[in-house]
Amino acid sequence: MISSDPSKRNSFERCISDGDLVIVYERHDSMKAVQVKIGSEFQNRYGAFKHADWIGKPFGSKVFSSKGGFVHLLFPTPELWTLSLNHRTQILYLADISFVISYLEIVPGCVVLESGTGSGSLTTSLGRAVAPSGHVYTFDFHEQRASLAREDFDRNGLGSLITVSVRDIQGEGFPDEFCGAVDSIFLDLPQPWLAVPSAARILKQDGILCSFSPCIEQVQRSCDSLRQNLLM
Amino acid sequence: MISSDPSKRNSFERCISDGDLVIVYERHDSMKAVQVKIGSEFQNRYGAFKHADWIGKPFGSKVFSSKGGFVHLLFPTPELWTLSLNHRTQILYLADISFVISYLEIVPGCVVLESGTGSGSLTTSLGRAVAPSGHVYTFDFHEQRASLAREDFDRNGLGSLITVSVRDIQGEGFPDEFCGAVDSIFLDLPQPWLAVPSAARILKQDGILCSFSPCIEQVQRSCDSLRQNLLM
Amino acid sequence: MASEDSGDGLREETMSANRRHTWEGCSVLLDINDGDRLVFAMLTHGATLKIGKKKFPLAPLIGCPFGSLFKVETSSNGSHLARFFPSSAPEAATEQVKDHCHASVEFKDNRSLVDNNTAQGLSSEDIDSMRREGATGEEIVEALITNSSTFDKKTTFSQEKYKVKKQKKYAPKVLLRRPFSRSICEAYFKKSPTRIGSLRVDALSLLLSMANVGAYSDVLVLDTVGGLLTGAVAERLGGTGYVCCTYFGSSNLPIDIVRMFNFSSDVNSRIVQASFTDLIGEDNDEPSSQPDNPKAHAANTNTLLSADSIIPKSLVPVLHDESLEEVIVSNAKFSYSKEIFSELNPMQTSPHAHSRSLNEDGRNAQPCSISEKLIPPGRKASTELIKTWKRRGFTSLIVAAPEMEVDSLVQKLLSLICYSGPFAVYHHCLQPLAICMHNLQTSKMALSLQISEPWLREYQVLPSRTHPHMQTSGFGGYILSGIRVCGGSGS
Amino acid sequence: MASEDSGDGLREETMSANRRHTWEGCSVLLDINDGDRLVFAMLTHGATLKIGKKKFPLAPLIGCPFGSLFKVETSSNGSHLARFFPSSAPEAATEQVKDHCHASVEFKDNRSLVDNNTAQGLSSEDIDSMRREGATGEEIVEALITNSSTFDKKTTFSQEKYKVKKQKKYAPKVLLRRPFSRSICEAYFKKSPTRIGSLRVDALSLLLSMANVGAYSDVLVLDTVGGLLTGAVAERLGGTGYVCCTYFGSSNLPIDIVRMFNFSSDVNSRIVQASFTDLIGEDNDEPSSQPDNPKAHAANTNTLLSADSIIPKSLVPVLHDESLEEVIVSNAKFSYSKEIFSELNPMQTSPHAHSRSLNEDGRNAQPCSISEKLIPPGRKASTELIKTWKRRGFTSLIVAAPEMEVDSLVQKLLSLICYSGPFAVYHHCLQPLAICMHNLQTSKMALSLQISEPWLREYQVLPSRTHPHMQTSGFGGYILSGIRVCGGSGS
Repeated sequence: MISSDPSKRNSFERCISDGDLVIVYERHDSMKAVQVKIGSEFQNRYGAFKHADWIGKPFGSKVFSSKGGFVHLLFPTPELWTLSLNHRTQILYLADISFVISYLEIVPGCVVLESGTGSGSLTTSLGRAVAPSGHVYTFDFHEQRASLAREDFDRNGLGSLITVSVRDIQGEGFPDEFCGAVDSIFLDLPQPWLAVPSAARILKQDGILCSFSPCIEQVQRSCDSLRQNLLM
Repeated sequence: MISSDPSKRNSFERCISDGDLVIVYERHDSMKAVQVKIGSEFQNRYGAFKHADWIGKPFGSKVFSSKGGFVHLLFPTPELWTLSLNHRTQILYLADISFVISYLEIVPGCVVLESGTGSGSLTTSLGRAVAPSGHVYTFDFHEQRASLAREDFDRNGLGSLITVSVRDIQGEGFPDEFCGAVDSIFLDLPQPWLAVPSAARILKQDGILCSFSPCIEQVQRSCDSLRQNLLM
Repeated sequence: MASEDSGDGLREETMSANRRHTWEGCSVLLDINDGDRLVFAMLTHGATLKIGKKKFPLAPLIGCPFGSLFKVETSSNGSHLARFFPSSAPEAATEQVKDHCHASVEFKDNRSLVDNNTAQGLSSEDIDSMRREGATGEEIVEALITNSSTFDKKTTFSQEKYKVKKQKKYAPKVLLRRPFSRSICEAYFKKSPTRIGSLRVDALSLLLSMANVGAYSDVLVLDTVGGLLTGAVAERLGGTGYVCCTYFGSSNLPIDIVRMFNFSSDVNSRIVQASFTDLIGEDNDEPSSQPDNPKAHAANTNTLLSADSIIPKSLVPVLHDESLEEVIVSNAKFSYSKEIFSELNPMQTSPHAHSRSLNEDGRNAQPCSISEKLIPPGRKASTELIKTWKRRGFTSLIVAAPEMEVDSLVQKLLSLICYSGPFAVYHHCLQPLAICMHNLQTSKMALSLQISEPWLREYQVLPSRTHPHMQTSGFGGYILSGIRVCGGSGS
Repeated sequence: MASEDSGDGLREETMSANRRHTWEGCSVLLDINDGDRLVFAMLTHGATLKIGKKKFPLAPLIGCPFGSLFKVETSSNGSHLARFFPSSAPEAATEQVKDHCHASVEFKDNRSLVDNNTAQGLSSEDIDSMRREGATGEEIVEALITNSSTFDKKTTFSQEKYKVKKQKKYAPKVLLRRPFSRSICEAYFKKSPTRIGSLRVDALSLLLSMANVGAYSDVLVLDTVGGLLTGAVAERLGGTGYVCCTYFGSSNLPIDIVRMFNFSSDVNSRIVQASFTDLIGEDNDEPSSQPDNPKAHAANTNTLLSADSIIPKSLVPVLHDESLEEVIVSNAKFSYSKEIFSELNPMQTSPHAHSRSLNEDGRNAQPCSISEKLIPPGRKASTELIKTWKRRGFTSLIVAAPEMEVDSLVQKLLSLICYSGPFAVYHHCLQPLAICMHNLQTSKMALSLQISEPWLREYQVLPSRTHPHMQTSGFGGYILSGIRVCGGSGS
């Protein structure tokens, strides 16, 4: 998704090649992330599409199935990736994701922590924001979810920017090795206030914490905890 | 403001006469309620206006001062009355007032209780809604405020529809004599939950309670209390 | 049959306009599973309500107080709706509230939950057989919880969610609501917003306040929102004053929704219709000779219905609302038809046609006490009334015609409003209101001009689970309000 | 002077783009009394900040970490700003929170308060004499409370309100904030929204996400929001890729706001300007010969400033913002002028004028280490770069030009974006975006087309005093987003 190699980035000159990740766009509410592999076929209600037919075409091309149905092949972005996910947890909406990135004041080079990982939708956007020299460390206590997310980041090319760990941040806090090295922290936990003391300890001076909660009571309690822990 | 006598109601045939309450409209954000009295003068930055000049003119007329300045003379409504008030307490906005009247499902003939009275702005709208055969009983613990409100209702012609009493509803609850006779109750109190048990006792079957609070914590606590007291 | 009781109730109703119990033939709003489904219904003995795949007679709801709750009860005769009284602590979470200050600290979480579909031990066959054996909905929900291998591992929050979901399916609740401008507006807004021009309850409330609607008002309305505005105004008039629905051209506007309000004859008789031409006309004697005769009209209403029907007729057509009506009237003798539906709007036909049907007065001998008495809403305004309004002016004006060119309309209608009379105009778009406002400003017909954008955000307030509703409509339209004054190019 | 430290910091800055301490000449955002007033300032030794009727030098802020708090301290030399560290429980109410679950139950109320103006025993003369005797702001606030006859009778809530009000007046706080796209956007939105086309921070954030802005992107922007969009994109690029500000006609668009960001030369050099004609032109050699030479440009920047100034020049003009700049630069040798301000936009003059000034390279011998190094943002894109973009296309497009005809513009600009490149267009009105969307749909140039309405509601969250902010703007404009695809009439 993100690369410093100009020949890998999307452009008029860049064509789909073997091994590329493409977003197969069926409709605005229906798309799939697919790894191009000569010899493979993509099947949907519009028919069967040979991957081989895709190679050499620019991203953004309309391609046809044996039955004459069509899809568009798009260059992957965090936004399209999120839309193509099978959601393992409730995900943040694009408006929330973009807002969080702005509020966390993330720029390339930042070190960012996140818990939980969830379906990795926000993580992907965090990865884009810290690239090329920063890093995202994301934690989830759910073993299966963490390993699925890890596989996803390897697939979408963000593996080198994101480290997924299994850890109960509410119970254990963030690892001490991050102390004073973290620019921004994002919490999406049922009891975020439990993670606040640890977050306060490891954030850099003027570092930023954002917490996302569906209910006002969680926000109230988190604010209490932030007032007690985060002010200098 | 409200009258069953057609000759008193506003119409093309109705003219301003001695003793009428008029709203002197200077600008959209500046108006005064004035009792017309032959021999009196109204003074403002636009000059001096003789009340005598107003008599015999229809409501909605533009009248001039000795200096050539002008104002409009309007027929009083609860909305204009509210805009003309010197606010003794924070008042509800028109959007909130109209919403409250709808939610309380008030129709002519209803018996409605209110606490506190505040500056009487909502009370005036409640009076309009219950007229001609209903009644509003409003309570405030603040002696001075209650008597100022009482004077106001006498001035704006709603005195016969509204009874103002001094009573600490949070501490004492509503008077027991209202038991089972009340269609709707409106609370604008710092701790509305203290008044809920009494409100639940005196409301008719399927009667309605609305409580207005600026802060979410007050709403949360009121809801807890309503769930415990108001469900059959 | 509770017809005697109903008869008494109706008389009482005429007084207080605020009845507390349902009666036979009464219009009600049914709220199924806390707002999941909203249904307008008429409480007749033949009427049924479909929940899931089953139909339940509505007869048990007759005579009950508004605000009553009903659930499905199973007896030897099959299942039926029965009233129940919730305990005063309806949520398991209530005790929790007392224990914890804030969101409860919990040591259970869902880290050990693995997604698969083997968690429920009870099959749909098991549930069916429980039902056959007469198990209540609550018992089935309990059994589902007991047989769920993952329930104990869920957080309290998730357990609650699971339970509510199953309760809705296996132990549905029906809340009997009083049809009132507020609940009627909310129900339409939720289910069929286009029928009411997306007029949200807060916007409707603002219109009523801004136009100073109260007892003894003579309110002129232009209502293309199906009668919702007309009904809401009539509700505030309480049998005094008048609401006059005007229209341009030859046919009046439908006001079917007025029938949902359960208005008494006193209130209905205060709802009249008049074309704009009639309202401004010099000395136009076109209106029919005796439009203010309630008897004549009530009879007319019945005339167009099949004479052999045994249920009160004048209320029936109300229910023929394509979008909201979900109640099945199983009485085979009665059949809905487009013709009957059009009868809802007696004035949609020409004044002549109307006069003609008036001549049929008395042909219907149907002796139902309720329908006999009830004057329908929306009769044509009498020449007398129109003359009075020409002389005195209307006290205020409300326009809710989002699909019409408001600018020219408002200036025309405003000439019928007395000086110092307030007005309010609802529209979907800001632009036409801004133009209208500008023109009123330059013509000096009005002052205190203002455009408001109604705004509403609802919250769920539950212990530790308070949040704004996700689906609150952000769109509330716009309202232009002002006060007519003397002088100006319009007077 | 912390200039050595600043010099080091700058080098470090070039790396991390995320500096934590201020330096001399640094741009900062000052938040006075919790958002009551927001001021952009440049930290020079001569700069002062006016609070109330007094001016305070800003020198004490140099070298402090962002996020520091300052208050007025009185010493024998008069009063000055001094850093302070709030206790971790800044609100008296915090203890209360521990005692009570919900809103605190209180037995005090204001029933006995009578409105008059005799409640305060302290006269303004008394306060002035306390000040002369060197009392701190807190001491004055305490004295006011002690001498208030009604304070004890007030509710805790009212006491709190009274105290906050007096603190703001007598013991003001200044928070030193890092200028960042978020804080810059918020400050402008609050104080001078028209300068940034009322682009709210949530809308700006959405634009960046929807256009997939990240390292190595080549983003085409049409920015009539003063450079806020350009700066926000450059911030995300972190010295990689390019943001190309395009314009129609002969003069480029002002991007003054970019100067507020404290960008390093690395980041500034990635912000370039190019006319649309140049971007589509066949083989246009018009661009100046060496626009990519940072040295030349830096020198140019200084050339236009008065040579005898002793403060870093290249940053000064930033502060000449009519609406937000409130800092008084007391250095008499330096004078603001319209000429200097226009220098903020070196590209506003024609390419020829620009080339001419380039020839003056080196004339300025000003030895300030910071300004010497700093490349200004917004140089003209080189022929080389333009050729690359013609060949490869831009990776995405963002348009924030609320006062322009977007429909035709977007289709033109989209032809410069590579296939599968995303785009986002901000506008005040729905209508032009709907037309644009329709035309893109029929031309088949784009898919995944969507119009969004950004929505933001802020809350105050304080113990027992949580509520939505009353003055949240309901207006966030609209965003049209989509993805360019192959084929269609535009390619």
